[in-house]
Order: sequence, then structure tokens, then C-alpha cells
Amino acid sequence: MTNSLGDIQKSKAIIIFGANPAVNHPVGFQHFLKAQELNNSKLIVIDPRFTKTAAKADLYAQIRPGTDIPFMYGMLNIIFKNGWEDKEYVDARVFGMDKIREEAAKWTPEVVADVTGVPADTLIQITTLYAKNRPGTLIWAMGLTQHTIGTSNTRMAPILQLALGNMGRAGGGTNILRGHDNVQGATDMGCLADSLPGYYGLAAGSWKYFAKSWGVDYDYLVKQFKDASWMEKNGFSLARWWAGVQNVKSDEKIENAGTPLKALLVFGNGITSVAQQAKIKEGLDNLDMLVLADPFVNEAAILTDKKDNVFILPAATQFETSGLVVATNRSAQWRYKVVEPMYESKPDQEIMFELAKRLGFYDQYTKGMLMQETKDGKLETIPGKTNFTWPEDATNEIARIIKTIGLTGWTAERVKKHTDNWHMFDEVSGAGMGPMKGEFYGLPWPCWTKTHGGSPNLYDTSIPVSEGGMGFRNNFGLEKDGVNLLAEKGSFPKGSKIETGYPEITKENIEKVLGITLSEEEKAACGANWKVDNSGILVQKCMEAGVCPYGNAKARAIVWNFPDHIPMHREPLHSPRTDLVAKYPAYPDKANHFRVMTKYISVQSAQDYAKEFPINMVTGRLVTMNGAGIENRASKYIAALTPEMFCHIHPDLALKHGIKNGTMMWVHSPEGTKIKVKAKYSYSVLPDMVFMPFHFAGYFQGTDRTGNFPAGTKPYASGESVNTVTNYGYDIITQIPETKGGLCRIEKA
Amino acid sequence: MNSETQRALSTTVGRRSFLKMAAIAGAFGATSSFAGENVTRAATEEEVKNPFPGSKKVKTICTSCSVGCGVIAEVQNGVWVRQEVAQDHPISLGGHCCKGADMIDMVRSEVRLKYPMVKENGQWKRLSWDDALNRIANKLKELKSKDGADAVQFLGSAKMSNEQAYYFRKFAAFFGTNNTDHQARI
Amino acid sequence: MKKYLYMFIATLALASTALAVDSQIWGEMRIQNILGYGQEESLKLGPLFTMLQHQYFAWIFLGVLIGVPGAFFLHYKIIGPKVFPHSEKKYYAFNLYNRIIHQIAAISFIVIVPTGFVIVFGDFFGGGMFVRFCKNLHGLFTIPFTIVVIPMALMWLKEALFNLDDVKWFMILGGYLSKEKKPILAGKFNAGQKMWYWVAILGGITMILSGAFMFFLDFKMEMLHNVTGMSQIDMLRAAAIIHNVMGFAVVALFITHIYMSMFAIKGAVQSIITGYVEEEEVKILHSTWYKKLKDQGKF
Amino acid sequence: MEYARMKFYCDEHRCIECDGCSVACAEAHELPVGIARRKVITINEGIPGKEFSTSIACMHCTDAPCEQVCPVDCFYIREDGIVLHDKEKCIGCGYCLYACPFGAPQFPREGIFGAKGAMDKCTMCAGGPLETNSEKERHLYGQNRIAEGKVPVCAAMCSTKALLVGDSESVSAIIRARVSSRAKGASNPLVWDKAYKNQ
Repeated sequence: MTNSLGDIQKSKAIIIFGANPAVNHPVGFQHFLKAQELNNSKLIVIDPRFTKTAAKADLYAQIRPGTDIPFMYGMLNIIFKNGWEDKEYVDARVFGMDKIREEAAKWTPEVVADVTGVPADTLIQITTLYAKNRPGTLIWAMGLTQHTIGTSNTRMAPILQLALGNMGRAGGGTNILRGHDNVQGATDMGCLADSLPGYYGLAAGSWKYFAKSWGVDYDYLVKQFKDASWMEKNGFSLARWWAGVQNVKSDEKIENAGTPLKALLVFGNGITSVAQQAKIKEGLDNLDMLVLADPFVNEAAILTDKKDNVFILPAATQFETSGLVVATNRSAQWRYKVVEPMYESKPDQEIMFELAKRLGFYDQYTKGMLMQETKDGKLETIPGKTNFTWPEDATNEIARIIKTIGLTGWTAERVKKHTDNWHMFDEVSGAGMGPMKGEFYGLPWPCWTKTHGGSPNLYDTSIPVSEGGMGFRNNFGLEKDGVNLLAEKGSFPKGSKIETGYPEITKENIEKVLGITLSEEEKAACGANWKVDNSGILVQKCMEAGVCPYGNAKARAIVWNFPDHIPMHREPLHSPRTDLVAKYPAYPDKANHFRVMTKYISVQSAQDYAKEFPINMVTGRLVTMNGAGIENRASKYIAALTPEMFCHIHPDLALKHGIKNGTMMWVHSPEGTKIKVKAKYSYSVLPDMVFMPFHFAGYFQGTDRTGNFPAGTKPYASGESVNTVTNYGYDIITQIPETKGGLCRIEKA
Repeated sequence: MNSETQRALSTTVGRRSFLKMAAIAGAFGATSSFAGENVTRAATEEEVKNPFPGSKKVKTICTSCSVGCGVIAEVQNGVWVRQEVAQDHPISLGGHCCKGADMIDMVRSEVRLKYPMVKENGQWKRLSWDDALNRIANKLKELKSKDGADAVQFLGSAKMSNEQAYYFRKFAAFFGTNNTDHQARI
Repeated sequence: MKKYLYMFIATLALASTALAVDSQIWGEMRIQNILGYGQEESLKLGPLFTMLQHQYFAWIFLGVLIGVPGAFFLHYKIIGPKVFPHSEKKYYAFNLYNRIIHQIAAISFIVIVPTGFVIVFGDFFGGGMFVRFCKNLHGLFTIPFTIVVIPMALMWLKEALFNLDDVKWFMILGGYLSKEKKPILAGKFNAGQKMWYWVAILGGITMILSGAFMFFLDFKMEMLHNVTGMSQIDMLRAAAIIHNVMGFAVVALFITHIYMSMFAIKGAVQSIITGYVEEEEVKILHSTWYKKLKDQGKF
Repeated sequence: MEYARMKFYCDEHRCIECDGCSVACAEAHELPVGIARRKVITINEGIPGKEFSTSIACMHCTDAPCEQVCPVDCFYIREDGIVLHDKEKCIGCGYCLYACPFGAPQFPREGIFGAKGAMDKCTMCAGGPLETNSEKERHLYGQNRIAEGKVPVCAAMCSTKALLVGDSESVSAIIRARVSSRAKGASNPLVWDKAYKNQ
């Protein structure tokens, strides 16, 4: 989220692609409604389903799943044709918009109507309304990302915003609504297969920086791995780890340091809500050891037929421990401990520490919490400190190390102060009042220094860097094919000493760029660049000059290191429009994609799926639950609201198959899996589509597995997991499953 | 639109009416008799008092979604007795959806997993923490030495705090594999 | 009878499975119910019930409770009871089956009617435990009556059909307003008894059904809904109104029935206990029947 | 002394059927599962332009019909307009439900053949006739937040501030401001005429 929920109140137009905040972020949605009331803001919703959000919209387009790119190109086509783009902004701050213009020219409203199913009139109406009401904010969520072209979708949306000059403005921006409460934070913390914390990546240099910051030798870390090369390769992802498990039948090649997976440790992750449940079950069944740490019984434990070595550990809930959480707008809050862990449960970190002790790396593992930066840019163990305090010392360790996204200012003390004084902040801007003046609520990152107040809106050049202003990041060189990649003259954060674009700040270039001279001590103390500068001198100097440490560059519309340099439409692997597949084919199959060969074109071209499986299937969230839903299904009042799994189906479609409201039906996937669910008539879906929530588990392909729960742990509601029938398909870059565009066949049960 | 209206709009049942209501309730407390017809009844004489004596209020954050709503938990003798309204939280303004309003029920749920267990020969068996951790660690050690650290997959959580998520990633790094991920992938 | 029992059990089962929150009253129909409440086009049953229950029902019941016995008290004082000599000649009119059925119904009524009054005047009794207990008895004792109501209807149906005699009976009000003992035209049952028969049977069934509606509150009655076009809450309101209004008639005639058997005709109650009726009594009060029996040589 | 009249109002333009109010209520008062003092209802779901949701509970009517029909007179109306009842007096006859325009009274099943227990309905978080904040009051009626000077929990926790509660003047002022800024013209709040005769 580049801006914040409160900031949406400043929008003149809100366009939502594939998100349903009224259901998924109900409290956040109040800011949308207030924008409508206070600001006469126009709410536009583009979704395959008439959602609760759509019910509040001024304009709504019912789009075919997986065709957001054509829709947005259609919008750009109209924008460019009418000259509605912000030319000055594009010239000064965007690289490669001409290529977008070329592609957009192909997507006339008529072509878009054919591909997306949205009438040309509606597209024109929406584009006009959105382009004429600025600033406009663009919202998206899983509706854009969960596609084979998810990455392209998420590039397309900012491009649309860039063309209209909506990026980096209050009331504008691309506001991605994150799902789980700390998915932003956990991602920032690099709980990922392809990066170290803080998006440092997996390059040797990054490992060396972290080794140093953690107080261990780089060689020590290398020794833990098979060899150094495996440190720099992506691991298995949540989406496809099962492919790597021993004895799992698959023709997809695995490259995992010469071994299959034999053990799985899951800490608070509802893996019964991930695509390809049948394969996940196969993966679980073939493990040597399965460890599940969760406050409730992770339903993977009852899904698997594995008879031995399944450990379930009672982890404490987040209310029984404390720590920092990051909301969707990048702001930090302190989650105080409410009660001591109930029953025998233990907080996650204690389980990890206990395991680390038994595995022999506890001291090295926790050493980072005992360290601090010295003034001369070195790291040292805090004199006299032998014990750490959880979580404050960990918070400070993170603040000390993660500089890429500017977490330097996120010390435990500051974040706690914000949470303690949450009444001192403004609802709309997040600006502090009284004693908290000069800071924004939760210090939204980048929070460059220990005194910086946070940056509520990313890429906003209308305010000084010290107050959260910045240009676009310089991350990909200074020029490409002879075109300047830095911002043009005149585009810079307010109050900057440099009134043009500039590169990211390094020890080498700081004197030249800022026009200053560093003293010898300073030079000796500071690191190679701002990202690894323990002394903080580089960032400090930048602040003094009103300069953003990461540079001031152009946003890239062209990404030359991705398979599609500009976002291109590609049909879903299982497309209902077989006639369009040849024109917009999927990617070539990709070897070693997070350690496993992943298929694209070979699946798409294998058969004409639409013949046998003519119905679109979309999945989504219910307001009553989140994620795999276990914690909500284990709450009695919530479970009573949605006691069973269901399928929203249009009466016309249902009656064609003889399915009555409230009776059971089968949903079959092209992979041969099936689920038995209750039909629920709904007009929110078109007659060629069904919708199912993804929060249920406990049943598998028609059989009740809830008997596998240990006594007294069965949740109050159970049902089929829709992800048993969501189709094969993974994003080309992130490997997110394609669950928002798939096909199925239904029949009466 | 003048600023007065702006404020009225933005705060809905805002602090002003909130206080007004508190004042009304206070007035009731202070009045001993309610001369009413037979349908009304004399209010019990009582002051505005705390139904949970000695309780303390803990500010914390909802775990349901990324909006980051404020939760005020009322705790008495180590028991979470009531969920209060975080009226002045700048994002949620006291609001909760059904999940957020039910956080207390989630924590106090009777169907929580209460102690470590292991499945052996298809039967669930209770374990002590020590046993469980020893057995898990031994298996991990064995796998690491025999097959390499990459034989193990770690899946962390977007429900963890930053510190936990960071230490989860760090755990995988110290164990020696990049096979670690979490829900951001779905 | 079996069929009826099954139906009753099925109703019970249905009612207990229906979840309160799923019912129309609190579910899908709720908004329509709210918007329709008191609207010109609606049946206005809600306001009607409120008005009746608020202002009339209790008063009418009080009127019945005081008025009917009061009238009989006067009758007793002024005209007095009819006394028939106990002769040797008796006729076995009610067999064991008849008597058991009747007694079950009688016991039910003896509990249902007073407990009904306790509910109607619940405020007088102060609500709470006692009234709640009476309410439960009121429902509980409906069960035996429900079981016997159909057999009872069948066993006396033939005798309870109205005929010409009844017109004459009504013209002289059964001769109860005179002290004379002259034969009165009537079959096995006189017109008054027939009236009671129909009120007890048809009224009783109506009371059972409307009562069951109110007792089970939210059972699903798709069919009834389709037939009447009424929402469930309106059916409940109608049931409450019918239950009360029918209650006036049932109570009034129940009191009459008791008065007649216990006081107005001395010893009449014996006939339903032993099964034998006195010749003299039959001769005077059921002369048509007496003639028939005589012809058959039963006396 | 002039007392304010306490009123509920649900702004259907803002209500998104998040069920926050009903769960907050159930949780705060620890109601048995199956009893929903407050319930959110959506009509015309999935039909553009016609779908709307609203949250309904006891509206605490001025001339409460429930109070008029109760055969045991278990209802009483506070000076501030809050309609309460005495559960120990209630016999569970259901008359209040027939009289109620809003379908507010509910009956838990207890005893033989599922006989209805004492009626349960929204108390506007004002408890009942028992000693304020006593254990028994909390058990029978739930929290008495009004006595603590707090807002009823449903409205306080409403995610979009669709559900409002308070003295009638304040609530009206908020609604008026919202309606006028929506530029959709003033309209009578849904169902208010029934509950309060527009007083």
C-alpha cells in the first residue's frame, strides 16, 4: 500500500480491481465510505462477482476472471486517445510509457469488450469517470495477484496510475490491501524462499552483510548449507513445496540440493487453504516427519493419512505474546501481550529457541539481540549484556539491520509510544498531534532515522524527505538504451538540495551527489552504500540535504529482466475462451522455478478444457473468516454465522443441472479432483460462474475427515476445502497459485 | 462545507456524542428515584462502577486482517474478561468486524490444542514439551547430516509478529536452507 | 388415530430441529415483516393483535369468567336444578371406551382451562415461576386431549348431527328456564350438548393447532405459507388472535357443560362415570331418544 | 429534568453486513449460540442498485407494543426510553414477538419438547432490573455498559459506523449531515416512523 486507509478519504475516485474490502477489510472500508460521503468520491469496482463492495459502488463492471490487463489497457487506450494522461508527470518520472502507449493502441474498447466481457460503453464510462476525478486511488488484492500473470497484473495497475499522475499523491497511489494481520511485516522480515529479511535478496553480498550483522562468520553460515551456491538459490515456496517431497508422483523436475523433502515444519500456516490439496495431501503423506505448531490443530494433521511422526504443538496466539505488527499501510503497531499463554501453549519464538538449543546454534542464533552499532560504524556486543529481552531486543536488532526499506526508526520504544498514544493521531492523515507532532501513526516505512516521523505516502515529492517525501527508487542503473533512468530536472522531493534526479547514495558518490565533503572519520565509519551502512552517516547526510537515500529515479514501465518487458495479456491456463488461447498463449514452461519445473503452455495446450469444464470458478474470503479459517471456525459465534461450506451459484445455472437451493452438489476440477458442497443460490455470480469461499477444511473429496481430530479439538464448523478443486497454474515470477481463474464442472450430488 | 460539519461527518458517534451519552448515563446514576407510571421502575441506586474490579486495560492489535484495528482487552486476574472499544484508534475508530469483535472468543476457545501431541500408529498421544522437542530436533539433526538441510521445509506465518517472522527466517538460515516461506505466496 | 399421532410427532420433531435464527421471523423475511407492519396493504395483524391483547382479551375473559357462572348462579337460585328420581331402570348409554375417552378429555380441560386463565391474568399472579409452570401445564395437558379428540369426534359424530328437534329445543332453551318437567324433544344429545360437542371438537382442534403454532413458534410450514400467503409471523399473530377468541367460546361452553352436569341436573355426572343413564332423565330431557329406546325395548 | 431519548439507527448506505455488531453483542453478553439479539440482514443480494444490508435489534420503541401485550407485565421503560424486561417474570409466551414490528424478541429452547424459555432481546446494554453490575444481572441480561457510562457495544464496534446509538438529537444530526453530503436528498431513516412515531 503506497498510501494509507485514511488517505483514501482524500481520493476523488477509487477504482478497485479484484478486491472486496467491504468483506475482507470491513473496518478499513469505512474510509472508502467516508470518501464517498465527504469528498463525493466515485467508487468503481471491477470484479467477476457482484460483491458487497460492488453494492456500494457508483460504477461496476463484471469482468471475466484473468482479463484485468486488457481492461486496463482499454482504459489507457481511451486515456491516451483523449490526451487525459498527465504528460508532464510521465515525462519527468516514468520510463518506457511509449511502449505502453503502443500496446494500448491495440486494445480498443471493442477488443477489450470481446476479451473481458465488459461492454465497451461501461469501459468508456469507467475510464471517463476515473480519469476526470483526480487524485484517484487504485486498490487491488488477490483478484489481481492469483494468476499466472499476477506479476504483470500488479505492474499494469501502477502503470495506469502513473499515466494519470496519481502515484505519489495524497488521495492517489496504488493501495494493495494485504490479507493477514502481519503479512506485510512477515514479508518485510523475509520469511520468504527468495530473500533475506528486508528484501536484501540472496546474493553473497547480502549473506555477508547479514552474517556480520548477526555476529557470526559468513563461513559459519556457509557450512550449514550444502554449499555456498545453495545459499543464493530460491527455496521451495509455500505454493509448491509438496512437489519436492519424496515419492510424490510427478513429471516435474526437482532441483533441491540433491535431496527430496523429508520433513516439514509449519508454524501458523493454514496449508489446507493452498491450491492443489490432493497433491498437498500426497506430499504430507510421504513425509518422514510433519511438525505443526498452531493454537488450534492445523488441519493438515487430519488431512494426511500419515500414521507416525506427526507432531502437533500448541503455539500461543498472538494475544499471548507481544511484538511489532505491520498494518497494510506499512505502519507499525505494538501488539501487547494480553494474557499468559493458555494451557501448555508456548509462543512461537520459544519453540524456535528450544529447537535451536537442541540443534546447537542457539547462541549464534540469538547473538544479534545482544549487539549494537558503534559510532565508528562497527558492531559490538553491548558491554555487559548477556541476556536478551524478548521481543524488544529483537525489534531493535531488526531496526539496526534492515535499512533497505528504512526500518531504522522502528525501535521498540518508539513503536510502543505510538500504540500507547494512538489517540493522538489524525484519522485521515495519520499525523500526530500534541506530543506526537511531527510523526505519523505507526511510523510507516521508510522511517529513515530514529527521529524520522515515517512516510505516509510513498513517492510523494510534494513534501520534504524529512516529512516522508521521496521520488521513485533508483534500483536499476542510471540509464537504459540511452534513456535517462533518473528523474528529470525539476522533479524532486520538496526542499531537496538537489533539484533533479540522482542515483542511490553510496560511500563513493555521496560527496559528488550532495556536494559535501566527508571527514576522514566519517569516511572510515560509513559502509559501502546506504543499505549496509552501520554507521548511519550516509542516511544522516541525505536527511540533512533533503535527499532520499535510495535516489530519485523514474518508475519503470518496462522491466527488461522479466519475461514480458511490458505487461502482456495471457489467457489463464484453463481458459473458458479457447478461441483466445492461441492469440494470448501462456508462458513457456519454466524449469527450476523455486526448485521445481512449473508448467504453463504445456498445460494450457493439453486439451480444450472449456468443453468438459465450462464453468468459471472463483474463490474468495468471507467476512466471518480469514485464511484457512480454523481460528474463526473454532470461535462459536463466528462458526454459527457460517456453519458450513457452500457454493454461490446462479439459479439459472443451478436449475440447468437440477440443483436446488440448499442441496448438495459436486464440483469437479480438470485435474480429476472433486468436492461436495451445498448449493446456495446467489445473483452475485453470473450464470457461467460459481464462487466458493476458501476457509473450510476437514472434508476431502466427499469424505469426512474430522474424526481424525484429537478429542476436544474439533472446530465448530468444517467443510470441503475449495482448494481441492482450484486448478493448476502458478505465477511466472512469484509462483502464487492461479486460484482466481479456473474452470470446473458441476453436477447434482 | 464548514469544518464543523466535517467533524460531525468524520466522527459519526464521535467523541462529543460519546461524552454526551456518558453524561446521560451519569445522570441516571445520580438520580435516586424515577417517578414513573407503572411501566417505569425506580432505577437501582448505583454509581458508575467497574463490573470487573481490579481489572486492567491492555491496548493491543487485532489479528484478523491487515487493517490493524485497535483492541482493548480488559484483563482481571490474568483472565481476559472483556473486549472493550478502542474508540480513539486512528484507523479503526473503535470499529470491528465480526472476527475482530470475537478475538476474545478465539483466545478462550475450548477447542484449542492444549498440549503437544504426536501421532503414533495412527493414534494421537500426549507428549511433554521436552519429549516433543527432543524428538523433533533429533530427526532434524539426522536429516541434516544424512540428506542435507534442504531435506527440510519451513513454513512460517503472516500471523507472526515481525520479531517472530524474522527469527523464523533466521532459523532457516542457521539451519542451512532457503526452503522457507509464508502466506504472502498465496 | 395412528396417523394423527405420527403427524403430531412429526410436528414435534420438525419444531425441535428448526433453528430459531434460521426461521423467517428472524431471517430472510424480517425486513419485509418490518416494512409491512401496519401498512395499508397488509393484514395489519400486528397492530390488531396488539390492540386486542392490550385492551380487550383479558377483559373479555374476565367477563366470561364472572358472567357465565354468575348467570348460572342466578339460574340455580331462581329456577333451581332438575332432580330426577333414581329408579331401578337404567340404560347403559356409555361404554368403557366412551368413558375413558371422555375422562381423558375432561382431565385435560380441567387443567387447560384454569391454567389458561392464569396465563391471561399473568400480571395478577405476578408472572414468574408459577405462571410459567401453568403455561407449561397448559401445553403439556394439550397432549392427552390431542390424542383423544379424533376418537371422541368419531364416536359421537352420529348423535351430534343437528336435526329438527334442535330447532324446537332452542326455542324453549331446552326447558331450563322453567321448573316444569315436561318431555323435551331431543336425541341422545340435546342441542346444547351438540353445540358443546362441536365447540369442543372443532374449537378444540383449532385451539390445538393455534396453540401448537405459538408453542413451537418457528417451525417451517412451507405448505401453509403457500396456501395462505401469510408470512410466518402473521400466521403466529393470527393464531394468537384465534386462540383467544375461540378461547371465549370454549371456556363459556365448558363452564356450561360443568354446570349442567354437576348442578343443573342433579346426578347427571354419574352417567359418564358409570355409563348408566336414569330412565326418568332420558324420558324428560331426551324424549325422542327415549321413544326410540322404548321401541327397541331397551327399557 | 429533561431526559434524552435513546435511539438506534442503522445507516443502510454504510452497512456492509460484516456482522460485527451481532458478534460483538453475542460476545459481550455471552449469549447462548443461536440467540442473536442483533442480526444483520441483506436483501436483494447480488442485484445491482437494490442490494442493501441493515442491522436490526430491539428498537426500544416509544410506545413499545411488547410492553402493551405482555400478559405478565414484565416490561418496563426507562426514562431515557430504553425498553427492558424482567426475565424472572417472563413466561416465554411469545406475545411480545407477535406485537413487535421488528421481530426482536427471541426465545431460547429449554425444558420439555423445546418449550420456550424466558424471552431475550437487546437491552441497549443497560442490563435488567437486578442490582446493577451484579453477577446475576450479567448472567441474565449481559453487561450493563450504560451504567458504566459506555456506549452500547454493537454501535461502538460497528466497523463502518453505520449503526448509531445515542440521544435522538445527536443521532439525527449525524444522519442529516450524512444524507445532505451524499446529495441524495433528505429521507426518513428506515423504520424510525415505526419505532418512534418520528418524535
